[in-house]
Amino acid sequence: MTLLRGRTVRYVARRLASTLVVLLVIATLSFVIFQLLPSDVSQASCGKPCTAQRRAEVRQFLGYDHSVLVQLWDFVRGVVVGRSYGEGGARVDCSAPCFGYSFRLSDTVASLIGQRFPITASIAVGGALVWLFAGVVGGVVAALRRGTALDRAALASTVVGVSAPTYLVGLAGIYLLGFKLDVLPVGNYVPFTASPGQWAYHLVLPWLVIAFTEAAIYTRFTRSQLLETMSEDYVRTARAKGLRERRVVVRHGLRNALLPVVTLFGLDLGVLLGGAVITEKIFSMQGLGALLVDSINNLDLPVVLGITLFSAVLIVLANLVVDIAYAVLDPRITESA
Amino acid sequence: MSASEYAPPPSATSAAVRAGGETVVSRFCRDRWAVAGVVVVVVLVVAAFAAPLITAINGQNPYSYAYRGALGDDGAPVGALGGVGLTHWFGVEPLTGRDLFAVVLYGARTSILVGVGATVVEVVIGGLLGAAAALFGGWTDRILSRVTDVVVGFPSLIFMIALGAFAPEGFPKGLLVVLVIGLLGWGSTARIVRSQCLSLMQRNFVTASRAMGAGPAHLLREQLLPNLASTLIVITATHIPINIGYEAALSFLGVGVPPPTPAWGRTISNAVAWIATDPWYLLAPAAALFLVTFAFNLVGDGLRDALDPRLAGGE
Amino acid sequence: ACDANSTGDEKKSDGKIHKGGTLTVYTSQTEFPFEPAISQSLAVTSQGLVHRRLTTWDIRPGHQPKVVPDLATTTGTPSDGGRVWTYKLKDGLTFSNGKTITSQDIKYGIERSFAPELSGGLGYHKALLVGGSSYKGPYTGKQLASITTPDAKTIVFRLNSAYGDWPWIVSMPAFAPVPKSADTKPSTYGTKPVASGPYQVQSYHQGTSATLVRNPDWSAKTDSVRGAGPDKIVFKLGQEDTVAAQQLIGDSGEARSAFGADPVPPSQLKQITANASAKSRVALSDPGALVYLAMNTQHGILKDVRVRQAIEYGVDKRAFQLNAGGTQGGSVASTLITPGIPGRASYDLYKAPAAGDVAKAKQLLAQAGVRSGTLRLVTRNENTYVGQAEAVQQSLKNIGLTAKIVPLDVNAWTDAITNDQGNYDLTVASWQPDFPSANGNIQPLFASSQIGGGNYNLSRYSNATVDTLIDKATSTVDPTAAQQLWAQADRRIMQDAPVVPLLYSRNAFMRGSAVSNFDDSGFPNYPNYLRVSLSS
Amino acid sequence: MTVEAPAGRDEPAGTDAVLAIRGLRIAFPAGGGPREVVHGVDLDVTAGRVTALVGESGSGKSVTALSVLRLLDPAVRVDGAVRFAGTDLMHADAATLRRVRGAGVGMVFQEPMGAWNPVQTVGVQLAEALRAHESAERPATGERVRELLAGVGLEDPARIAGSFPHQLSGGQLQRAMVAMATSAGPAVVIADEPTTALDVTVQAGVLDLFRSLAAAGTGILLITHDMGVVADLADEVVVLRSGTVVERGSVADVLTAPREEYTRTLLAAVPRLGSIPGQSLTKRPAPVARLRDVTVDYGVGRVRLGRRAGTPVRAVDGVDLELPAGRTVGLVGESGSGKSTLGRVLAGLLRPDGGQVVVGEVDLRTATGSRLRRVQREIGIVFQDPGSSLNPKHPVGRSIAEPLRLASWSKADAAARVDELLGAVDLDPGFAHRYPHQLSGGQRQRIAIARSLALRPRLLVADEPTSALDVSVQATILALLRRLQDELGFACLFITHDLAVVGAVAHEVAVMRDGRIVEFGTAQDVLVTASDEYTEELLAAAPVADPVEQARRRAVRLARHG
Ligand SMILES: Nc1ncnc2c1ncn2[C@@H]1O[C@H](COP(=O)(O)OP(=O)(O)OP(=O)(O)O)[C@@H](O)[C@H]1O
Ligand SMILES: Nc1ncnc2c1ncn2[C@@H]1O[C@H](COP(=O)(O)OP(=O)(O)OP(=O)(O)O)[C@@H](O)[C@H]1O
Ligand SMILES: [Mg+2]
Ligand SMILES: [Mg+2]
Ligand code: NI
Repeated sequence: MTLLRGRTVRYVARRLASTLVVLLVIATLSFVIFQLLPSDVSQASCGKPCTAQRRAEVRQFLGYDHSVLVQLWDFVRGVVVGRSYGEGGARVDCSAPCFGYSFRLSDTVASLIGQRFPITASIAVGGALVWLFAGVVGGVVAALRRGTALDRAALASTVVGVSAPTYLVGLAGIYLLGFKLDVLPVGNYVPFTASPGQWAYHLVLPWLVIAFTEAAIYTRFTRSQLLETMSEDYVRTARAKGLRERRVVVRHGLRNALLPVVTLFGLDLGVLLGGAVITEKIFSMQGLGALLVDSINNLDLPVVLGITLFSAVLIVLANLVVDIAYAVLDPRITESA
Repeated sequence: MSASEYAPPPSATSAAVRAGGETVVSRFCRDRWAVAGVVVVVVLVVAAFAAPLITAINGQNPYSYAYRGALGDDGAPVGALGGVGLTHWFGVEPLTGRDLFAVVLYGARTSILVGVGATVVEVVIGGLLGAAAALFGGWTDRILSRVTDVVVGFPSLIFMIALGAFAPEGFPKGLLVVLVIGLLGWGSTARIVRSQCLSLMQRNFVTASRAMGAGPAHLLREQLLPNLASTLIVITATHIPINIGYEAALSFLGVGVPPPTPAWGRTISNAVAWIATDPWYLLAPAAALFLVTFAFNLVGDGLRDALDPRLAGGE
Repeated sequence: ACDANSTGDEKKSDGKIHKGGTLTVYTSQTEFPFEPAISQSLAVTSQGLVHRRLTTWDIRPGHQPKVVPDLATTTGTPSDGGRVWTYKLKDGLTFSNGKTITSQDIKYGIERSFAPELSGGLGYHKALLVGGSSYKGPYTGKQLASITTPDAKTIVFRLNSAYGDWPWIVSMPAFAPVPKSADTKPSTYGTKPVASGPYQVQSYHQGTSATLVRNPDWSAKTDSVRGAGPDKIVFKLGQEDTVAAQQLIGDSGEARSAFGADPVPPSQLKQITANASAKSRVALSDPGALVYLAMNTQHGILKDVRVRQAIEYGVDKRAFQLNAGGTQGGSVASTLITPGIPGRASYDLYKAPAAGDVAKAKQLLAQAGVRSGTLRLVTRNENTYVGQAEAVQQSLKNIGLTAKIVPLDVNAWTDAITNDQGNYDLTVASWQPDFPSANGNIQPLFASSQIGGGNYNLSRYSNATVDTLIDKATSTVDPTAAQQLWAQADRRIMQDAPVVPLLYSRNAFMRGSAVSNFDDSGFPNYPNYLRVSLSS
Repeated sequence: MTVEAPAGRDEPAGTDAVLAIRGLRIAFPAGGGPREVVHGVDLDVTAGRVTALVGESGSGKSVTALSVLRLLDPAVRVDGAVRFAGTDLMHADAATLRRVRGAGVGMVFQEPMGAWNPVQTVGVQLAEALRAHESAERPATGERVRELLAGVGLEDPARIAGSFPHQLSGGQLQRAMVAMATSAGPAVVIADEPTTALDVTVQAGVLDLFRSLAAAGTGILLITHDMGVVADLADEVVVLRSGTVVERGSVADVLTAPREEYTRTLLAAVPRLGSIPGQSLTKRPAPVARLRDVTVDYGVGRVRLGRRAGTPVRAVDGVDLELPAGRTVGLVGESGSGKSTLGRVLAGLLRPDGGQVVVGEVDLRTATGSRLRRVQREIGIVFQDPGSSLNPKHPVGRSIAEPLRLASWSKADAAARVDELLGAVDLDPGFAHRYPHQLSGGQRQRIAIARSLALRPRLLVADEPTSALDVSVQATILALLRRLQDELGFACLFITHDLAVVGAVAHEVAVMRDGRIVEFGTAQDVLVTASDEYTEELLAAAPVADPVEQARRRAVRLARHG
């Protein structure tokens, strides 16, 4: 038994190690792409009017005059031993692990992510719970009432969900609930530590907006998977035991239908934790997504790279959790170690 | 003792044959909603194809500015319902005065092509790689899974900006969009397919097939695919509208189908800003997108149900 | 220069400044450091509340913009034919830390702006000051010799060549004083700077908010420009513009004493005009910044002046105007110097109906031997810009030319139009001068020194006569004489038709009902933050 | 054939029945209108008595049972009356139905493997059944579960309770199913082939359990194909054929003096122990497959994430076995002794942890990829659980043709071969178009057999291939196997619990217990002159189809055990 637990630990360790490779690949690709980007990185911080010479100075100062490999090496070394930028009186130190420094925002990337992540996480996790619940419940109802008007209504509403752009849903939500009915506040993030009540109150609208589209997809998934499992023999057994229909559906039908839903959920949550761009923008909540877009627009490579790697870590971790969840959800699955 | 000696009554025998003989097609055709979905899709595709002929009726095209008489000084359409009338069946576009009916009809060409094309690329790549990871396991699985991680974790936004500038200008934009969306979007499909395949591989009928010496290709085609169908159908049906919207996002990054070629996604995203002042602008393209999505989902549901023999005769 | 009077009653509010209250400003910007070296902002907006400079702008509705002394006693004393400029500081100037403001502090502030660590601001002075192009800032221990401070109250600038608009240059953010002793960590100085203006930074939350409170050491006696009305000013950052507009239209709670720093988008203007209360709270600027179609004079068929002139005639400016939201979006343009700039002369070399003169255009094309042609029209990829590009595309189609729209993201677009290659035919751009002098309209866009290399001569227009005219006007110290030269240059350039002036754009800004003195003049078609106050 | 309610002599007594079925008709939806498979069946289950429902495979036994608790799909048309203790179940509302299910009527399903939820442990599912009908005093569920499992003769109830269905043998699942069906103390137990996967000793134990339940007043409806079991347990017998009751009466009457021709044929087909085929066992041909010191341990080797690792089980322990060409080796033994595991090893589906498996010239332990696949194409296998071994999304014809397609047969050839095979296993060719769920247990099993024989294998591994077949069809299949073996000369490992069947087909017999082969010899040697104590016990426990003789044998067996 300890032997087996040892195996699980080794498996997880190996997955985490391979994560490093994934991150290195992503970092390299990011550097290469930034190199390929049509716009000059120094453009954004050159000032106005700009001269070729100033641009060259800025490039040199930011280190973009080096080759991709050198930049990558500098980055990796920064992570391991820290690095410093600039010289003389303006020198900025970034101690290990240094994931870069943004001159645009005058802060280390790690600290920026640290400030922004709670906002994104609040939006993502809450929204995810809402859509998971709504989607699964909707899917169950649609599946159990297959072919009825209720099923078609669920279909229609999910179609609205998947075909409506988040931007539209967000603005509609703001107009309707925020301004017209004036029941929910629009935007303005309140930290959880400041007031849990206010925190949730201000997040309700973003949660609903995020959940709107996603719930639709989950509804469809749940419906189709549940239709598959509900005709299995063990569901008949469960009925024969005299279980309540709800328990039959949830414990036997749904439980077996969840595998793809869980996969999708892990993935979506992982991606969302890396930044809910549109939602953050609409609700003026400065999470990682808003920061990422700003940084891309300003070609702030260190921040872009930092957020990218951070969200890659989240995605990889989410996948690991999902893979572990498979084994719990379907005990027949074993992972090749 | 022979089979005929204790055969069931003759009537039952012939019925048995027919019961089994029911095909997927006939089951599908029994679902009126699904058939309606097919009809809608076909009608729309034909209409999109014949757009020049149809818009010839009211003498409109989706390109010409026609602000004289159609737009007020503030750039908004004059007249009720966003300028709906005999010449402009769906009204006109604010700020330009273009005929919305023509815009929506021509837009169907781009949007359906991109929506369906990109989704097919996504589902085929994701499906194959996900299934391969599960089927081969071991190193194959490990490498494919990490590649998937990279694809999902990769900052696609920057990539698209770079691509927008680097794709040769002569490269067909529609194809480019299909490839960009497809090649960057297969990650989630791969993960889902992998997880389902892992589960299916433990089922006895797959074991039975392996026991007969079936290779991976055969397993995938014969055993896994029929049981993945419902998952793939859902992915396809939900991704089509998402990708149509995605096309709009891409056109803003310069990778999309460039204006003035109409596309629903772009029209919708333009119209969103007008929701308070000229809601009719949004209505036509949004309704069209809804209709297509709904139709594809109806077809998907119908197909799913038809492919599931255990639901046969359920209605 | 007030030719539009839709918000006439608002113009009269210029006057009493009520003290007290908390003013909120909604802005879509996410970074908001009060760092003078990297700032590109106008003298009359946020930076001006915290940092004073040698000179500043006097912007009032109904008056032409004027440069006025701020920390200095005059707008500058030229010598050596405009190559040397001398300033004396006023008495009784103190920083928010209680220290006296000296000329060394100003010199240090300017020197900082040369450091690569603090690049990104308005840097007109960098090329003008002797030795500026090779100077790398004070952090390596070097000083810039062309700025001298004979005593604590005097500062002297030595320029590479005569420059008549130098008084405007010293109104820019980099000319704000920075005490060297407080600049221990340059990269974060902007989050808690030492203030010289009526407000100091109380808190700055990157991406979320910046709060200003009164600077007790500021004295109204030395400052005739700043009203310093509200007790506290809160900038709410990263606000989505449509949502902010909606909030202001609603006019309840905090929004009552707030205004939006971003113009109301055209799609929402109609909603505002339909709502009497909202309509009364819109400040619609006079026509200002020039929106123009740049034609690459060094590329393809556009090298031929007749083709360019054909386009001048052929463009449907009315369609373009409607695309910008009609008359509320701007008025049709015909000159390069924009309304509101002193010395502007109004004329139209290519008279045509607002919808264009297709016949004349075709005739010119025929003369040039051009029957058809495909032009590469690069544009920013946001909705508005693509819409504008499409409007141009349609006009060109009318006269038989095909425009191929190439949407690019903002950085790629900037690079495409300002790089040395110049691989495009057309682009639609908008130009707001950084200071209200015709110089700011003409020189950056049409001097041949401004082609490529990150500069904005987007037509890649090069004409020796014009260059001489520009040089002459630049070095002319007498404003009236200079203005005449600029007007002359304007006309001369238009004869070569390197750009099609399309619109003088107008901006509409929304305020809450408790906000007063919120108005918008011709230049810089942007509200003057310095005088905004709250009604009691 | 009349489908009206049978009158006169066939009319059941009825008044004191707990469960009374009247005029039951069941019709499945089909392309050309509903297809009726049960044509007006009357059936009574009386408290304290055992009613046996016997009949041909596909005659409607299981669907009749399912219709009682309304467990058929709503799309299936069910007419007639079902009354349980005065309640009309046909029209009962959901709450009433739920109360009756499990607590009033317990149900043992025919195919135990598919009937368990694969993602929950057996213990959890049992506990769930207990909790669904919890009475006022809360029993300690965990303990109750283990008690129940022990009650059906499972030796390690704690491990069984903690195992997932796929970790248990067919017989273990079947017994757990019996435990679950009886857990809530139902007034009626419907047991659909409850002993098909059980060796005779264990089967005897389960039958004893039923007997004691009956003695305590439970009414039992026993569906079985095994006349020995009928003789052992039943009071009444009802014979069903093609959805119609053809004969009913007391067990003594029906088994010893059947009135109907059909019943007589049925009884005549019952194989009897000792009817060893007269095959000359001269020289042993060369072995097709060889097992050397094969060991299989479950529960070690792969990563099972996030789960409490189950107790490792040594399922096969140092087995040596040779399968000569043209010969059938019968493998019998206790439920859970490792028979199926051995079969999987032989088919190359499970890599043993130790030892050597050679089929043809290929060592299955080391072979991989196409090399392994080539060997596997020469091996036919019938899984113990035929239902789950058929792809639910394919018509069974397609499943039968799968090996043919793997061998690149043409479409037409394959179709013809499928028809031929269906005929050989006594099924109408029309069945090719049906889906697995539309078949009866026995029909599915025959499909699996047909598939295994499709390619003329060199080695056939048949795991309980006739467990769901009535004796007449079973006889057909056994004859088919013998004939094909003579023709093709394949080696066969025939796993079964039925000693009479072993006698009928096997040349040699291996007896397995706790993963080891405890006895091996010619069928004659093992079955007639058993030397091993366990084998002796097996022989003694095998029921015979004569109620009087069977009662005697039972008495003897009980006496031996004290
Ligand atoms: N995947 C597994 N993990 C753990 N234990 C298992 C697994 N599969 C089978 N076992 C155990 O191995 C033993 C042998 O199982 P096997 O299926 O071979 O028995 P069997 O002889 O076929 O029994 P039956 O006659 O009941 O079918 C049983 O005790 C069973 O519980
Ligand atoms: N879902 C279904 N759809 C169509 N036909 C079905 C379905 N289920 C069962 N049948 C048919 O109904 C008949 C009776 O089936 P049932 O399962 O009751 O047989 P059975 O008597 O239990 O046979 P066995 O002994 O083989 O288990 C069979 O001919 C079978 O093919
Ligand atoms: Mg049956
Ligand atoms: Mg077994
Ligand atoms: Ni049997």
